[in-house]
Amino acid sequence: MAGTAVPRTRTRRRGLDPALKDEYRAWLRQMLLIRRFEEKAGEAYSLGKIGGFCHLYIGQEAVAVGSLAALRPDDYITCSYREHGHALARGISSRAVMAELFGKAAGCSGGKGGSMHLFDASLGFLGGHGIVGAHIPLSTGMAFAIKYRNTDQVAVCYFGEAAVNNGAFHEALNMAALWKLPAIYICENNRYGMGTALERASAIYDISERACSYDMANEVVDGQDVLVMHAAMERAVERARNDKHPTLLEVRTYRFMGHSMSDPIHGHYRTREEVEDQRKRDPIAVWSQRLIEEGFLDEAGVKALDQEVVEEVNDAYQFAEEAPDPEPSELYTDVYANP
Amino acid sequence: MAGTAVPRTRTRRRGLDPALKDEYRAWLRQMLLIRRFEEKAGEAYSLGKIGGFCHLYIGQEAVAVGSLAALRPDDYITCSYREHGHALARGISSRAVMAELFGKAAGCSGGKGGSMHLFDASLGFLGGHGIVGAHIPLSTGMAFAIKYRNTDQVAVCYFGEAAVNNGAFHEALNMAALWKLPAIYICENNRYGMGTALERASAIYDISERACSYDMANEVVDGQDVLVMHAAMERAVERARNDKHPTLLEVRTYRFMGHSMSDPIHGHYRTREEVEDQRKRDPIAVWSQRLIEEGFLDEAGVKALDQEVVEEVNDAYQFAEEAPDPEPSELYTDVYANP
Amino acid sequence: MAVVTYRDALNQALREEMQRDPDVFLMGEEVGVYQGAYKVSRGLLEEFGPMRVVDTPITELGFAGVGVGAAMVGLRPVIEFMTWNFALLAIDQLVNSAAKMRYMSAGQIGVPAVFRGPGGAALQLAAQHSQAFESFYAHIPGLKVVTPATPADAKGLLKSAIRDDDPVVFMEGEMLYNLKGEVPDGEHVVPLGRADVKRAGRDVTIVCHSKTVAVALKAAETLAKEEVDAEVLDLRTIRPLDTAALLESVAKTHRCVVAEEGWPFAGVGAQVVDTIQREAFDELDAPVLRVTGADVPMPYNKQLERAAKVDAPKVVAAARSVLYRD
Amino acid sequence: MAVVTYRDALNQALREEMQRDPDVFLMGEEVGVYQGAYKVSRGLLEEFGPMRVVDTPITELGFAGVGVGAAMVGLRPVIEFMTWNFALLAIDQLVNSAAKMRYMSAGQIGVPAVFRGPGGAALQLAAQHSQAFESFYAHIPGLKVVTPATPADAKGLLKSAIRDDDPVVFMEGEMLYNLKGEVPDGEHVVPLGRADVKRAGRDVTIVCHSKTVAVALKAAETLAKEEVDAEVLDLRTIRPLDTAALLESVAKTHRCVVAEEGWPFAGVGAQVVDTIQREAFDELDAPVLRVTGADVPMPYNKQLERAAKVDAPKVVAAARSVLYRD
Ligand SMILES: Cc1ncc(C[n+]2csc(CCOP(=O)(O)OP(=O)(O)O)c2C)c(N)n1
Ligand SMILES: Cc1ncc(C[n+]2csc(CCOP(=O)(O)OP(=O)(O)O)c2C)c(N)n1
Ligand SMILES: [Mg+2]
Ligand SMILES: [Mg+2]
Repeated sequence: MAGTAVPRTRTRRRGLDPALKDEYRAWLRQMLLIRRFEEKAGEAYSLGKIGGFCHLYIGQEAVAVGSLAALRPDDYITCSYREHGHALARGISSRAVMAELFGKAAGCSGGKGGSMHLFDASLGFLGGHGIVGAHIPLSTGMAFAIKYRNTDQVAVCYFGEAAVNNGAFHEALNMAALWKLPAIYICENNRYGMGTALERASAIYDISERACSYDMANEVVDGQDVLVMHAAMERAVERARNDKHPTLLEVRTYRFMGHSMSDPIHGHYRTREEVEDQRKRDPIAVWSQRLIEEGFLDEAGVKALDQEVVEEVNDAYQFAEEAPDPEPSELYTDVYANP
Repeated sequence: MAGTAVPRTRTRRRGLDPALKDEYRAWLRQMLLIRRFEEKAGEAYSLGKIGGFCHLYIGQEAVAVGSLAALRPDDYITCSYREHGHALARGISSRAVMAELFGKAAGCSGGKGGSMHLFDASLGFLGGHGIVGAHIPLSTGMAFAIKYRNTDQVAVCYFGEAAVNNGAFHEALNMAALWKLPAIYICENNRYGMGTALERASAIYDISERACSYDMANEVVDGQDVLVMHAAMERAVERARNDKHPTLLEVRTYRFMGHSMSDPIHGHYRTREEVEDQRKRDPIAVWSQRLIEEGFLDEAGVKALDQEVVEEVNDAYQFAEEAPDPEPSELYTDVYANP
Repeated sequence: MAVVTYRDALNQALREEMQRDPDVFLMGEEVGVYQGAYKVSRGLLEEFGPMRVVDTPITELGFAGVGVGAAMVGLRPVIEFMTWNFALLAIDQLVNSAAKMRYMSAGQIGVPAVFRGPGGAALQLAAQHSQAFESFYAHIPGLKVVTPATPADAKGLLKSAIRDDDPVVFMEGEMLYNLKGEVPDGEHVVPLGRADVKRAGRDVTIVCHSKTVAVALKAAETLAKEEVDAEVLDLRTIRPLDTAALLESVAKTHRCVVAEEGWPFAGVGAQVVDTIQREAFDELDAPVLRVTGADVPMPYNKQLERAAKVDAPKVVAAARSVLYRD
Repeated sequence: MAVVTYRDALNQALREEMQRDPDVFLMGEEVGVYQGAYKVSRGLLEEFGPMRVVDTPITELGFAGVGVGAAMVGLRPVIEFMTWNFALLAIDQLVNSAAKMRYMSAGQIGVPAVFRGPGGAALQLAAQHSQAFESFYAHIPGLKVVTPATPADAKGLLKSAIRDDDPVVFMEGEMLYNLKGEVPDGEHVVPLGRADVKRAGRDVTIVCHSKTVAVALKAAETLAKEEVDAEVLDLRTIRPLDTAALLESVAKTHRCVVAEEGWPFAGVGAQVVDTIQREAFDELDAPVLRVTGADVPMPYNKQLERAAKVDAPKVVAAARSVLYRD
C-alpha cells in the first residue's frame, strides 16, 4: 500500500535511564563530532584539499550514532559512499578519516580509497562502496559467513532509500530471509536519491513494507531521535544475534546539505522552505535539548563538548594537511596479494 | 507472509456460456495441439533432429491458451525459453514453430533462434528469451511504448516462478507500477526452477504477495483450469487497457516433464508420486471433461479434435524435416541493419 | 560556426532529434527535473515534457531493458547512464538483448536505441568511478561503439547514432563536457564508422579516441618541436573500426602509437595493433606501441591518479621509441 | 595415473579442497540437491552438507555479491555460475567489488573467491547461451583468469585458484566436461600464470586455450603430415599472461597463430598479438594471424553454428598462411 512520506515511527518517546548518562553524552559528542567534521570537510573541499565526490552526512547523524552504539566490536559494517559519519561513530579516528579525504598515506584506506571508500578492517568497518545497492549483497555475504562460522556476530548494512528500487536489494533480502541470516538492513530514508524524490522513484512510499516480500521483520524509525534509533537497533540486533532473523529498518531522516559537494542545498528538486522546515528537527538539537530538559547536561556542558570536537576536528585537519602522500610506488601495490 | 505452495484460487468455478461454444472448442483444440506438438518435439529431440536446449510446456497448456485468448492481435507478448505453447496459442503455425526447432530457414526465426528464441513480429510475438528474468524489463518497455503512443494495447510477459527472485523482476515491476503502464506479468508458478523447489529459493511462497512491494493489482489463479485462467486474464486486460494499471498474476500450474529434454521427469528434486499426483489435474482432461459434462462436446468430438491436431503436428514435422537449412551466407546477415 | 561546449553540442543533438522525430525520447537517472547529472539534458524536460524526458529509479538493468523493449516496438530511446561505470549492472541487456535481437529474430526485430553517458576517469573519483569500458562493448557483434572527442563530433555523431537502426553505445567524457569547439551551424551529421585525421603528419601515426585525442594533439605539438611530424588519427567510432583510415595512415608514416584511456589487456588498442600488424606488416618500421591507463584500479590520491593516466609526455616517449629516437 | 573426465577432475579438486580447508564452500544454482547443472558438484552436498554446498535462487548479482562479502571476512567461496553467459548479470560484483576491494582498502581486505562455471559454446544453444567472455575479465586489473583445457589442468588449476588469495575467474568448457585424460595421483597442483607446451614444434606456434587446445593439437597433426612441425602453446591462465613462455616459443618458431573461441574484436588473441609484435617484432617472419569465432551472435542452426566455430581446418589454413604456404 502506498503511504506517505511524512516521518512516522512505531516507537513512542522513551524515558531516559540515569545509569546511561555517560553513554548519552557520548552519543551527543559523536553527533557533534560528525557535524563539525563534515563542516570542516566541506570547507576543505571548497579549498581544493579534498577532491572527487564528497557526500556529507549532516542532518543524519543520529542514525549512525544511535545504531552503531548498539553493536559489538566484532560486528561487520558496510556503508554506501555517504559514510564519513559511520566511520567516525564506529571509532575510526578523525585523523585517519580526514587524512583519507585528503588522499594521504595515513588515511584509513592509505589514500587510495578516498571519501567513498573508507575501510578499517580492525573495526569491522568494511567500506565505503560507490555503486548504489552493490554493498547490500556484500553485507549479506558477511551475514552468511557469520552463520557459516556459527558465531553470534551481526552484519549491518546502511544504504539510502533510492537503493531500495535496485535489484541487488531485492536479491539480497530474499536470500537473507530465506537463509535466516543475522543481517540488519538500515535504509536511511532521507527522501531524495540525488535530485529524485522518493515518490518519483518508488511505487510505494513506505519502504519498510518492501520487507513483506521477504517475510522479514521491519520497523519504521524516527532517525532524528538518537534514542529512538538506538532502541530500534537494539531490537534488530537482538533478533539477529539471538534469533538469527534479519530485519529491515526504514529510518526516516533528512539530508541538510546537497547530494554531494557539487550539488546545491536546494534547487530544482526541493525548495529552500522544505529544507528550512526540516532543519527544525536537527538531530543534534533534539538530543541536546532532551538531555538538558531532563537534567543530564546543561547548556555549558553542550558548549564544552562542542568545543572539544571542534578542537579534535582542527587537529585532524592539520594532521591531514601535513601528512605525506603515498609513495609513488603505491600505484602498483595492493592490486593482487600474489601478482 | 509465508503461505503454502498448494494451488488455491480466488476465482470460483464459473458457469459456461453457450454462446462461446466455438471458443471453448478452440481452446481445447489449442491445448491439444500444444500437447501433441510438444510430444512430437520431444520425439524429434531424441532422434537428434532438434538440438540445443528444449523446454517442453506439457502440463501448463491452459495458461498460455486461457490467457492469450483474452488478447487482441495488436498486443505485445514476450516469453521465456519455455514458449512453444505460447507461440502456437498466439497463432504462429505449427509448421513455422517446428521448422524453427529444426533450425530451418522456414522457421519463425529463420532457423537462427531455435527453441528458446521464437519470434513473429506480425503477431506481436516478441520472443523467446533465454536469460531468466531479462525479458521482464523488455516487456515493461513495450508497455511504456504503448503509453507513449497513447494506444490501448497491452504488453504481456510470461515467466517462471524462479524469475521472481531476480532483480530484473523487481526493477521492472516497480517502474510499471510507478508509471502506471498497461502491463500484465504472468508468473507461471510450476513450483520448480530447474531442480529447485520454490520453497528453497523464495522467502515467501505466495508469489502474488510480491505485488505489495509495488502497490500492484494481483491475483492467484488456478492455471490448470483454462476458464479460470481466461477470466482472470480478462480482468487483468481490462485493468491494463482501460485503467492503465499493471497486474501480477501468479498462476499455479505444474510441469509434467523434466526441466528440459536433458532432465528426467522425476529424480533428485521431486518424486514420481508427486508428478503422478499432479498429473491427475491435467488441464486438458479438466477442460475436456467439463465440456463433456456440460454437453458442449462428446468423447467422440474430443477424439476428433485430437486426431485433427495429430495430423497437423505430423504435417509440421514432415514440413520441418524437408525444409532447407538457411543459406550459409545467413551466418553474416541480421547482425546489423546498417553494418 | 558557433563555438559551443561538448555538453551543449550533445544537448543540441538531443533537442534537434527530438524535435525532428516524435519517437525519440530520453530516459535515465536525473535527466529531467535535475536537468541531467552533468546537465547534458538541460531544458529538455521543459520543452518535451515528462513522457519524453523520463526520470528513472536507480535501476540500470531495468531501465536499459525498458529502452530495449521500447525500441523493439519501434520507438527510438536514448538511454542515459549517469556513468558507464554503473552500466555494468545493465550490460546483460546490452549484450544479450540489444545486440542479439535482430539476429535471433532473423531480422524481424531491431533495437534502434542509443545508450549514452560519460565514461573513463574524471578527477579523483577513485576505483569504482573511473573506468573506460570501450573494449567491452566493441567486443560484441551487434553493437556499435562511438566515442566523440570534440563538440562537433559529439553533436554530429549523436545525431547519427539516434538515426541509426542498430543499438549504439555512445561514450562521452566527463572531462570533456566543458571543452569548447566550433560546431557547424545547421544540420550537422557525422557518419558512424569513419575515423578522422585531427592533425596530418608524415612521421608517426598516433591513434586515439575520446579523451586521448587532446593528449595526442598536445604530444604532436611537442614532437613538432623535435622535427617529428605526427599524424593524429581519431577513431571516433570504435566499432565498426575504420580499418581503411588506419591502414592509410600507417602506410604513410610506417610507425604507430595507440593511446587509450582504458586498461591495456585486450583493450581497444590491442585490436588496433592486431589490425595493423596483420594488414600492414610490411609497412611497419617498428612495433606499434601502446600508451594506456595504468593496469591498476584507479587510486584516489591525486598524485597517484595523475601517474595512472595517459598524458602527453607518455605519448611523446612512445613516439620517440617507435622512431628509435630514445 | 588415473584416467578421469574433466568433470570428475573438477569434482576431485573441489572435494579435496573442501576436505582440506573448512573455510572453502560452494555456492550457486543447482549445485546441491540437483548435483550440479553439469554434475560437477556430484556428491558434495551429501559429503559436506547444505551449509557448505549452497543452492541459491536465480540471482547471479546477489549470490556473486554474497560470495565477495563472505570472502571479505575470510571465507573462501567457490561461486558457481551455471554458465558465464548468465554471469553478465553479476559482472558488476566481479569488476567493481571483487577486483577493487584490496586496492581501495590499501591491502586491508582481500577477496579470496573463485568464480567458476562453463563458458563458450556447446551445441546449438544459440546466441544468448554461447559466448566466451575471457577477454572481459582479463581486461580487469585485480582479477585472475584461468581456462583449463585438460582434466589434469582442470584439477590442478582449480586447486591453485581456491588457494589463491585473489579473486579468480575460472572458466570451464561445457563441451570439455566429458573429456578424459590422465590426472596425476595424489596432490596435484598446477600454478596459476604458467602456460604449457602441449606439443613441442619448430615451425609455427599455435597459441590456444580452453577448447581451442584440442583444435590446435588436431591442426598440428594435419600440419605434421605436411612436414610442418607446429608447437601448441596452451596459455592455461589468461591473466596473468605467461609472456615469457609466449616469447620463448615465438623466438623459436618465428611464426604464430592464435586460436580462441571468442569474438575477434579486442579478444584475448588481440592482446597476445600486441604482446608478441611489441616484444618480439624482429623475431617475426610473418604477421601473427588469429582464428576466432565468427564475428556474429551464435546462430541456432547446426550448419551455421559449425561455420561460426573455430575448427582445425581454419587453424591449419592460418598456419599455412603464416608459413606462406598458401
Ligand atoms: C548503480 C549506480 N547508479 C547511479 C549512481 C549515481 N548515484 C550516486 S548516489 C545516487 C543517489 C542515491 O540515493 P540514496 O540511495 O537515497 O542515498 P543518499 O545519497 O540519499 O544517501 C546516485 C544516483 C551510482 N553511484 N550507482
Ligand atoms: C540468469 C539466468 N540464470 C540461470 C539460467 C539457467 N536456467 C534456465 S531455466 C532455469 C530455471 C527457471 O525456472 P522458472 O523461472 O521457474 O521457469 P520454468 O523453467 O519453471 O518454466 C535456470 C536456472 C538462465 N537461463 N538465466
Ligand atoms: Mg536518499
Ligand atoms: Mg518454474
